[in-house]
Amino acid sequence: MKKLLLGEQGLVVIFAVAFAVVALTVPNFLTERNMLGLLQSVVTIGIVACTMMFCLASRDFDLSVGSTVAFSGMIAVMASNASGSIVVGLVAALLCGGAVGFVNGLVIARFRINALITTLATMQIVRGFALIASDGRAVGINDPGFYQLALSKFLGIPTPIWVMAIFFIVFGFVLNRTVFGKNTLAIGGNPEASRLAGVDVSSMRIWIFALQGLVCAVAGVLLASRITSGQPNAATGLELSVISACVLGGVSLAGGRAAMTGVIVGVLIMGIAENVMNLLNIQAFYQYVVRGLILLLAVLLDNLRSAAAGRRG
Amino acid sequence: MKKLLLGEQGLVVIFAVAFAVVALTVPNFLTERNMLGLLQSVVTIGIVACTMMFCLASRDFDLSVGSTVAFSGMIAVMASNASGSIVVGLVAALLCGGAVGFVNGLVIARFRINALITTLATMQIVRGFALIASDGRAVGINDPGFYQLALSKFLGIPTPIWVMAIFFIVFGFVLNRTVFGKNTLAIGGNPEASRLAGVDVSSMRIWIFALQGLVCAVAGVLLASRITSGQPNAATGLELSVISACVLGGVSLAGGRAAMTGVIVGVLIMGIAENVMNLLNIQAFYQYVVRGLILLLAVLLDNLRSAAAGRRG
Amino acid sequence: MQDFLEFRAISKGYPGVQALADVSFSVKKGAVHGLMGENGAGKSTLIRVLSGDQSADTGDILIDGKPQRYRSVRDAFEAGVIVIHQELQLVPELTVAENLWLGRFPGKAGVIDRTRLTGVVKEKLAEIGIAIDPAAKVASLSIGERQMVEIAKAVMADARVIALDEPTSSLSSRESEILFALIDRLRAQGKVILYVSHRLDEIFRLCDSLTVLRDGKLAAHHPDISEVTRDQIIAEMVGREISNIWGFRPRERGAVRLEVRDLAGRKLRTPISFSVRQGEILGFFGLIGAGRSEMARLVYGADSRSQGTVSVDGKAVTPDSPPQSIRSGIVLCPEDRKSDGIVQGRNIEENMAISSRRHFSPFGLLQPKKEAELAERFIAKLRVRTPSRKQDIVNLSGGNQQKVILGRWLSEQGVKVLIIDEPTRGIDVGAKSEIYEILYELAGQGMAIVVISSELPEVMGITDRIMVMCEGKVAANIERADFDERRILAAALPDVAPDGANASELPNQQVQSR
Amino acid sequence: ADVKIGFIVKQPEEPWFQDEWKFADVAAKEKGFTLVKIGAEDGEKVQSAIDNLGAQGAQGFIICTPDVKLGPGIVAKAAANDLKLMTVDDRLVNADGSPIEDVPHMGISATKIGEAVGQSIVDEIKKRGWDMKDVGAIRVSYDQLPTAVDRVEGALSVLKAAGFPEANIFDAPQAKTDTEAALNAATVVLNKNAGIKKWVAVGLNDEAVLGAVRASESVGIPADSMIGVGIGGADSAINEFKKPAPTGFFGTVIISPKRHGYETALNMYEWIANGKEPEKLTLTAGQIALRDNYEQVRKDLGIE
Ligand SMILES: Nc1ncnc2c1ncn2[C@@H]1O[C@H](COP(=O)(O)OP(=O)(O)OP(=O)(O)O)[C@@H](O)[C@H]1O
Ligand SMILES: Nc1ncnc2c1ncn2[C@@H]1O[C@H](COP(=O)(O)OP(=O)(O)OP(=O)(O)O)[C@@H](O)[C@H]1O
Ligand SMILES: O[C@@H]1[C@@H](O)[C@@H](O)CO[C@H]1O
Ligand SMILES: [Mg+2]
Ligand SMILES: [Mg+2]
Repeated sequence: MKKLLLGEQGLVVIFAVAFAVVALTVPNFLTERNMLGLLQSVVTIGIVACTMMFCLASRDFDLSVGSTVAFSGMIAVMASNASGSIVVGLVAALLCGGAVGFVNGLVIARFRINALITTLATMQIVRGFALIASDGRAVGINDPGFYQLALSKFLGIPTPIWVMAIFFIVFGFVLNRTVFGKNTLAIGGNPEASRLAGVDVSSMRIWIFALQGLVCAVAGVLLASRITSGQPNAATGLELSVISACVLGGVSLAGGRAAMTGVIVGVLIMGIAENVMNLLNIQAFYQYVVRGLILLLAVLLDNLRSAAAGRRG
Repeated sequence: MKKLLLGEQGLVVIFAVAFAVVALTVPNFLTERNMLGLLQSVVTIGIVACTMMFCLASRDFDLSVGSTVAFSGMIAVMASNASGSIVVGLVAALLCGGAVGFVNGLVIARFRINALITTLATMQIVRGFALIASDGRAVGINDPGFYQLALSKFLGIPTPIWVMAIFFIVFGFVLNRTVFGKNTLAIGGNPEASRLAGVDVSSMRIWIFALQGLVCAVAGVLLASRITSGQPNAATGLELSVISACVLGGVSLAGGRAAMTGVIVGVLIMGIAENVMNLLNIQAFYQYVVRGLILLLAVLLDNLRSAAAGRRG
Repeated sequence: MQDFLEFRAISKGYPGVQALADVSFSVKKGAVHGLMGENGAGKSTLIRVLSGDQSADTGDILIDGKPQRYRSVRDAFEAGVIVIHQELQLVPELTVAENLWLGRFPGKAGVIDRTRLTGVVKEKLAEIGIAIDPAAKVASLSIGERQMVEIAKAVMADARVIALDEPTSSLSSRESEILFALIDRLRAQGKVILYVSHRLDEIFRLCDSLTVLRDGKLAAHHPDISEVTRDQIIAEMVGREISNIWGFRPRERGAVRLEVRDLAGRKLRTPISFSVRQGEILGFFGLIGAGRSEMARLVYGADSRSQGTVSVDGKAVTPDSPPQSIRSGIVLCPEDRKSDGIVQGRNIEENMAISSRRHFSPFGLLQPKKEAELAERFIAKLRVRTPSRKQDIVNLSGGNQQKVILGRWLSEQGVKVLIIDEPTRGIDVGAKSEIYEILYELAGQGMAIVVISSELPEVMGITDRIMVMCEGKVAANIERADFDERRILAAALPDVAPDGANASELPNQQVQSR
Repeated sequence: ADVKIGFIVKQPEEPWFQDEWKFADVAAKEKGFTLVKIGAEDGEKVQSAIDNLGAQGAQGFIICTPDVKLGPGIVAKAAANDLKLMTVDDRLVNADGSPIEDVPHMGISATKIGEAVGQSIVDEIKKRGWDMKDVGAIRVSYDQLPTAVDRVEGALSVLKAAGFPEANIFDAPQAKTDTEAALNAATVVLNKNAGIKKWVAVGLNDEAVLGAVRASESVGIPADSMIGVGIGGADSAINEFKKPAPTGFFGTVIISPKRHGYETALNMYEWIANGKEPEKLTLTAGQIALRDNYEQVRKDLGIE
């Protein structure tokens, strides 16, 4: 028991216990409908967290994800409206998202500009683009086929949830089993040592950001499909939610430490907190307080656990 | 000339040049009225940036400043309404602000919880408190004497600007000329080495956060006085503006590097950018783009400069 | 044999410092070439240029007669050059195996072949006699073990030219022997090895030829080391004769100053007790992982105690925290300068004054003049090589950083107990004798001094008494009169082999793994 | 069975929505149903809020959507969860921008409210005998919020129709929707046009107009040379009227959260419990309140 709690997977165990408690005490929580609703509500955070994990693990930071999600969602809708083809819309969105990420990476890695400032800048620039492109108004989707991206189901589970699950698996694999993943962790753990070992740190960083942009585009397309329009104001504040989910899941902001299971748990904690507060009809202003306390409690528990396990902070 | 540009004060020189260019090309910019308006518009950011500089310099992070500003502004108004005494209101605000900061520091230093998560949590909790205390409504000020805090002038310059100037001087002095300042920088440079060198790292961190809370309270009181009411939604997003101003001013997010002149310049750049965009009547959506580009340009210039000077990134 | 590696007129300058000026020499194939010089003479800079990490301002490097044009570490690696840097370059969050493969992971299509990843490393480590688990995270290893992992990199890489920058500075004699055996084997394979060290014994034990640098210039080149003497090399390095490095002087020992009773903590389970008298220099010797550094950190309050007391002049030191220890008169000069010593991004003056400034800063206000005086005094006294006291400490050479950290503690006032962990790690011969001189002087004033060292000659040369630690316990307590190399080494070894085998006969005995 | 009704709003921190919720609660007490209040600031949150309501067994919900273009998605989600749907304040539209007429709606036209603001400014200008040529108008704008654009443009259209010179209208874009941002933006406009001595101000809500009024005070424009008319009528506006001396905050268009909150909740209950379908469209009007009549107006609208 003690071993379980204090081991590598301790966060997962704590989470499982908390989940069981919630399931038993909160009415309507553990129903198929609610579970599917909950999972759908974390799709955007979950998908973007996959690459944010890489970003943080390599000691970087990306504040532009929310804007990129909104922008690429807009582009998907506008391009498919204009061309009459959903595929064209998707490709356009991926290109735009990837381009934003690539530019972020380029500026950060080549001109060595602080990632926080760079992505704070692109966050505004890209949001500006989204607003300019749409004149500040949501753009409706002409082809109802677009909605199917989010509405279609496979084995009774909506496509976006499948996409998120696949992303979790793929990026979990990439982190642990590939050169790319190990290099990411190495860069975050000791950039100097990685450079001296011949890791091409700057192209790694560019790749990570470009990937982040691409993944944001996927999230943006699914979001647009789910909300049946491209919205220039969508996903504001997403960056902080995603970063919190990652940090909750044990990703170190000082780089070098990350695990997919942790991130999944972090994402779920955030989603469950929102879900349960609404199920319990907690008043809006108190929700702020509760949300804050849950965040604190989650990291506090995890810290106690790792302190007990004798790891270093 | 080259020496000037590349020296320690290079950022200041670049800024002076940019300022001169703006003053010559933008009509109405260099008028006394506009200058005073500009300075007043950066009072909140400027004051809070003083202590955020310490926070970042010691490798910490504070996202709760916006909420604390709003909360302590609310408290100032509510307490002075309730007691009929402005002084009681001020003291209450300072106590509350200081308390928020102290709790942040305590949790971060003693329980060793990540600063980002902790302050993200308190940011929400404190915003919740502000909303709960006021039931989400703006609270009017009963005693018009309260307005005088912001409206009164000395030598033709409004009090808030004086307060900001005094804070700049005091915190600049504290950073460079006191043991407190040096210890802050040392902690940022290498926390473990500083601890072993006898610096009481955890009480330093608590102090820094408590000070940050106090300073936020000052900013909150001035803001409430300026807008003649306590508003629970005031100062949202302040944290990012303040952190950007600091980073623009050369404060390193990796800790250990900070300078008051830099921060002042950073704050002014942010203020001037907004001011000039409005003077030039740039459309709202384009303002996003321009704001982002200015941020990028400013750090890029500074980076080129320090690269040329052969310093390490 | 022909010259295989050649430096031609290499120059390299940093702002305010000419680190290398017109350095030319060459090394033959299958030779171990020593590189010596005072701290800051330019040794590491030369090696960094060789590694492709830094480029020379002017000059060429030739390997096998071909001028090298590499612009990055990768290029250098492809040209067959591998460098083990002076400061550890490991990623703590990755495993030993991952660190050894970093930059060239085995596998197909970007997917790591995990069998090879650990398999090959296990083989190679066994081959060179290092018993470290390839799957262990580097963060869980001690410094010494980490150093061994660094060295294993050289073997993994199968390079033509191998440069080692002070590889033994945190190794004890036994691990050093493992390394020497390894170097002998590499020499036999015809590699070119560049070897930087401040330890003359090692230079004579290993090297075929030698270059001495001084102030960035070539001071001497000896194609055949058998033609030079120790004293000659020292003179070439330091510019003066040093007859007896240790210069030991006996002193009066007074009342008990430091009293440690039943002290234990998380990493040092067995309680430990000892005391040090006024004017006494007590040495702690042991193998890597013997627990000496843990003991020192517990005494200083850097780690929290689970039991036991520490008292100075009969007064208990509580609570156990570094500030409290300093107030009570105990100071610790830590062993790992990079993580526990230097404050990166701050200049020499600030690094020196960090602790002692509280004595001369009324109401917390700094006195820049006094700080400057203090810095200048110790820069001169310890002969720190730097263009100015305002130089960022990360720009100093390793040995000079160590001197600054020493200066930090030597400038502290009211010190009654000085604990120094590996005081002369990476420090040149000239400065070493100065440091010993300072220690004698402080002891003479009544200070109790604890010296932890992995260099047996040093502990024997300068201490009044030696406590030997082995596997977290005190194994022997020997007075100066009874100092005996074999006896000390025997006590340090975990399981004593029959008929008192000494370390040099046990080069391949496995290091205790954890 | 127990009736459970959701009430989703786009900005739970805004007093307006607090009030809507408060009045909906009154209906809930009267009729004995459960009211679930959820804040949903963007399209994604709306989706999960509806799922959440479905999961907890609600039979219907009322929504003020963050964006009217979310219409088809909301309708589909409601159908998927088998929930009855009504909208309040803002009316849902299709992809092509036409209102979704099937969904019962109670609301206010943003343009209409704006026009009420414009009318009261025009009246006051005339009353004070100002020459429109000498008057400047501050347009405190937050253009990424479509409702904000509609309101402000509504007000300005009345001004222009009354002969207000277009060249005298100055844009003051707020970076955020709070008073400080409006204050900073308006200050620039005033300083840039230091020659103009008389001003009027419009904005998306009371906070925006208040910012402009504070700006006029800080540059020394007397209260009787400023006519600011806000929208909302919540406490920030009432506080202005309570100040001992009149300020440049001339009036505010009060819109009543009472009908919106109480009646929509009641209608939804009737629909669920008794199958009585609500009106497809009910439009309410705003009412201008000034310093000397605000108490009466509030009483008339059933607030207090
Ligand atoms: N990045 C840098 N910036 C400025 N000066 C530097 C830098 N790196 C090294 N130096 C200076 O170059 C000189 C040579 O340093 P180097 O590290 O090569 O010495 P070293 O011979 O290896 O000394 P040690 O024995 O102490 O390791 C020193 O004076 C050092 O201060
Ligand atoms: N990073 C670490 N994590 C966990 N345990 C450690 C770590 N470093 C050392 N230890 C444990 O502490 C004990 C003492 O190690 P330490 O390195 O302090 O010994 P030492 O005698 O000072 O040798 P060294 O010359 O390496 O400093 C070791 O037996 C080891 O098990
Ligand atoms: O957004 C507005 C809200 O602020 C309130 O005024 C009611 O109508 C909505 O459209
Ligand atoms: Mg060196
Ligand atoms: Mg040690």
